[in-house]
Amino acid sequence: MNTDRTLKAAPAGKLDVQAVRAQFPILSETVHGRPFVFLDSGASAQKPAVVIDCMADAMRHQYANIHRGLYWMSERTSEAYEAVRGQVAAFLNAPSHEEIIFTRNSTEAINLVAHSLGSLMKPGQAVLISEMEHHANLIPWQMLRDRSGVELRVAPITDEGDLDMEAYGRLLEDGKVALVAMTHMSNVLGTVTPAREIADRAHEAGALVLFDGSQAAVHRRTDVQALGADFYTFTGHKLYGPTGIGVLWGRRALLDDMPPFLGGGDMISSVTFEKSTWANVPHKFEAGTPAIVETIGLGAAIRWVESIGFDAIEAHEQALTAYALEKLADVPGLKVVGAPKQRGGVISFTMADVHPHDIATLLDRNGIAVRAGQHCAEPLMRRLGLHATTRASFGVYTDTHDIDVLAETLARIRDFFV
Amino acid sequence: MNTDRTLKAAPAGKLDVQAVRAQFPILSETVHGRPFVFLDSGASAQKPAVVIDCMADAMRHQYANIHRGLYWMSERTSEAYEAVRGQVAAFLNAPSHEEIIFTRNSTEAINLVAHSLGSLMKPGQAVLISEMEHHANLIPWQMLRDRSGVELRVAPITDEGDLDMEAYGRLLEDGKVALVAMTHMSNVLGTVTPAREIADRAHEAGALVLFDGSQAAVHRRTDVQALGADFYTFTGHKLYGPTGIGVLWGRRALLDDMPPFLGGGDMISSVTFEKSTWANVPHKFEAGTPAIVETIGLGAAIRWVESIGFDAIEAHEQALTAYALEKLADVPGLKVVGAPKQRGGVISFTMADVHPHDIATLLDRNGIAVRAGQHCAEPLMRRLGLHATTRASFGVYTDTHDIDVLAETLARIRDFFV
Amino acid sequence: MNGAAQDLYDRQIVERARNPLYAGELPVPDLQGEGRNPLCGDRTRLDITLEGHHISQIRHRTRGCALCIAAADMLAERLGGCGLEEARAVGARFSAMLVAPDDPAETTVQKAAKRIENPPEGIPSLGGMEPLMAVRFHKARIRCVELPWVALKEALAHVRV
Amino acid sequence: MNGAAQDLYDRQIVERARNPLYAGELPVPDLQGEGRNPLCGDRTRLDITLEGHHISQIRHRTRGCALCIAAADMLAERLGGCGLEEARAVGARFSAMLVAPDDPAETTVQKAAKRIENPPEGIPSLGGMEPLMAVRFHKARIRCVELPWVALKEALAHVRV
Ligand SMILES: Cc1ncc(COP(=O)(O)O)c(C=O)c1O
Ligand SMILES: Cc1ncc(COP(=O)(O)O)c(C=O)c1O
Repeated sequence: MNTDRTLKAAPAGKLDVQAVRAQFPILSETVHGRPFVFLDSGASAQKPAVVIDCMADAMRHQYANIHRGLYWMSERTSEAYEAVRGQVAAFLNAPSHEEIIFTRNSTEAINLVAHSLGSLMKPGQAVLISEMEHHANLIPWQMLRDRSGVELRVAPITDEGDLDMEAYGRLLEDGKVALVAMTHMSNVLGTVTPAREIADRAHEAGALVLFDGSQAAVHRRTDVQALGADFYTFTGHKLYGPTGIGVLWGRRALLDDMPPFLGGGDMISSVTFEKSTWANVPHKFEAGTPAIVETIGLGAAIRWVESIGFDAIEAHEQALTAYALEKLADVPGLKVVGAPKQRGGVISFTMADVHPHDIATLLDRNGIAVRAGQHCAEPLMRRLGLHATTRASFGVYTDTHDIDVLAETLARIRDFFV
Repeated sequence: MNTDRTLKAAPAGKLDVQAVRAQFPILSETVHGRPFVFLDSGASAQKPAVVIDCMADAMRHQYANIHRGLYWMSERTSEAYEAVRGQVAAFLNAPSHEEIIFTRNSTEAINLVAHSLGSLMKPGQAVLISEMEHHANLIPWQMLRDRSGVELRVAPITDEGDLDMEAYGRLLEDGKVALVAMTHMSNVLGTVTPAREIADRAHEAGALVLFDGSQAAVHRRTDVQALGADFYTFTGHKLYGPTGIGVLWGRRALLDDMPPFLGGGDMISSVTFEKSTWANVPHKFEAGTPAIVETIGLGAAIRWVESIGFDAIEAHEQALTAYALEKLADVPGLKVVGAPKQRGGVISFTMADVHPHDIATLLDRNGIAVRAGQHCAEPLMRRLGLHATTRASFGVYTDTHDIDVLAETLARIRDFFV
Repeated sequence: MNGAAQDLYDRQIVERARNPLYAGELPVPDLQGEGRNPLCGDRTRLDITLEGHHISQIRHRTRGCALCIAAADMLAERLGGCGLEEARAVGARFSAMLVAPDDPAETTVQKAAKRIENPPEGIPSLGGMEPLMAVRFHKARIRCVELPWVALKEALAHVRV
Repeated sequence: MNGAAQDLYDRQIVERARNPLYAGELPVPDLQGEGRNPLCGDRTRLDITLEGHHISQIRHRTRGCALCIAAADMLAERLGGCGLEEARAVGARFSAMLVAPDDPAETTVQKAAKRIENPPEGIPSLGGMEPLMAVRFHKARIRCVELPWVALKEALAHVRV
């Protein structure tokens, strides 16, 4: 290796990558005797010390079950928990903190809508997704279709990996689509979808729109009102936050009309054996003891991300992605999958004659973590005519050194096989 | 206060309460300038340092998304996650680790069964619960009833707070009950239900049986096979573990036959837009990125509980509960609610002329945390002819000093109002 | 009892809860309203008689904690003889005081004291209800003192002023 | 490449994956089987001809990683001419070796080496397949070398021995 992390300047923007990296304890680990090079943030991001410490501090100094508790520890913990709702609302520019529902992850958020809004849909109506959905935004709608007779439509993508807007428009034409559920950023192609246009067309056709923001919310400022969204989901562990916590945002009027999803404590207004009535949103959708400490940790993660700022994050990741595309182009036999109009920090590729599994294992032996396989997007793989790809994905702590090591090691792996 | 914690011996058994207390950082906090006296473990337990450190260490040194990852960090994290399945299976004496499903909490575990097993039930069949259920084991069945036309039956309790076994038998007689869903320990009365007998009678009548072990699993050794259970649930945060993690155990043959609950990544075998097939249990029931760090933290909690041992825990809590019942009997006007045959470490009470809210707030001003209200068991309150109670609940770290302070302060509160 | 509890469980409040002055029903009420807290089973019912656009009498039947009973009784005391418009305004002020946003520059005690003692011009005073404002520092108990005001709102819901 | 990767991507394995000796199909197979890994789309198909209770020939069509191709090719090599019962026994041993529980007293390398080199009496040897055993230390890749054995199991499922 002739690249030296400490001597390199940050690639672009005002973000001081080395200062950022210093806040992630895990990035100083070694793997197989090599410095750990983490290029799988798209699957789950690492956690800065402030998030880890915030969770530990809560459990050390200020913890009790929330709501209902008439004592100091419970009131303080409830306040800390509810304050994160406000933070998330501001993070998404949602009109009200009461529209923020905490779930386990993005998957549960989408399932919640599929069950609750889904129970109001009728045969003859349709849900429209795209060819590039993660299974999390496909299977819940398939299950709804099989449960209730709602039709499931799939909007095609172009060979570049963009949503085919003409075909999308045609699929909306008959006015049967009740909900468009679409990714805001593909976890395989990196495609950032034209959310505003998708939403406008959906609304013109009388459909609601849900964006799966699991990837998008990490890389760019999200403004659910500017996007024209009706529902938006994201997941804490990809946003440098804890596992076990995700978010569903929905417009108040919709959430008010939707029946609850899970039943239990804290989501009721009154209960008899004959009949129960429900609490107001958001509590109607949060049954049982929530992921209290994880929610507080998500608050710390959002505070941390905002302290860096999305201007710097986006500039950094865009520069880095451009750098990576260039570097990878030099690796013999390597082909990047897709060329979307707008790409977040995710690059999938194939390398002639070398299977993604072999690439991933050999990269790992050199300390480099990437993902290989179908990336929970099996139908997209089929659409692309591929069985699997290798994927490198970037976070706020990724630097050009990581990319250099990746490209060099890929070239050596290729030599090893050819 | 003339009681002194450090000079008192442990009340019974081999458990060294002071040594245990030293492992809970939060117990050294002060509240309103008073030492923190925590008597709300039934709502959520505090966390020992080993659990807090285990979670922080995972995030500092060994974290990545699990399954699918072909690199060292992911493989090690997957192993750590899957190892907890084995630990939980041993903890419950379940036949196989593949029967352990991770959920957010007990509430979600019960909802999972209500949705998945519930979708196989038909009008004409019935679910049988008891009068002393927590809302978590009532609302999901009400929602199932309203969704699918299954009948909901309620077995009465005696005035002492035990399940009325004769009435229970009668409710099973017509053979329509498909599932008995019953608490293994009441969070209000402390009643430990005769699970084996409940299960045997259910099975004789052709019904399956689910136990809500949210309270029970904390206080005694649980052996799902000896209990004759078909399903068992518990929740991590009451077992000195993290929030955001719960457990459903179910018999393999039943889980195999049940359709999935949530759809998404990791729960599929193959996916096309037309049709998907499901992974084997337990993965079929775990959609999306799970609460990875919390599951690992639950493993640490179980290890910690087992290092103390349920013999010592049960002896300690039984002695403490007996001591508390005696002490509280001396408080003028105080009436303990219920007198079940077997009681875990939970005591609900009323105090003539003083409302539970006032009691809780005034106890809190003295550093003492108890719960006041309906305890997510509104129909039980109605059955008892009460609007609310005050509840003190004990954990492995509760000592006689806590009880003494509670009893003395209650007496002073009573004086203040009368 | 310890300091801040004393604040909340002020002698006036505890006395009022033990010996409410306006508990009971009215034989022929012009207006009725109920406030319920389903989470704890607490409840206040108000009976109101009118003389023109003025409240002539109020009585309450309250099943609740000391704070709730005292709040109901103090409401009845404060609003007896009040115009309907003023009654609404007092309610609005009472609610606003309870949830007033925090000004980080002041201590919470300073802040509350200031707002309670110096109501902005034209805004009705809370009269004898001021001791109840200590509940601001006990968020979980706010619902208890609000309950009678929920009942009032219901009672006045269909009256045009 | 770095040490332990060398172990897994042994020259023999990489060579075999690049130039498999038993790739292809048989014109009139007596038995066929397929193994699929739906998570990555990998697949092995086996064609088998029999002579009495013996396997005479095996060919495989494999779409997969180097480990999977090498494993399929080595399976075909090892089992050609084998009795059906022995083929099953080799398969059982192969699987058992892959998931052998850890003995904390030994290092994993010592342990695997021992088990591979000294199969207990009466248990068939793995022959040239031993290099594949390095996959034991790469849990996520075990599925890759097992795939051809899943195909074999399917092929033999309906044959009585
Ligand atoms: C686009 C997209 N949607 C949904 C998900 C699911 O997120 P989670 O597993 O946290 O629910 C992911 C992450 O894997 C994703 O990349
Ligand atoms: C008996 C009982 N069942 C179920 C629950 C629900 O547990 P959780 O909120 O963790 O889902 C509780 C805890 O409040 C309980 O005490």
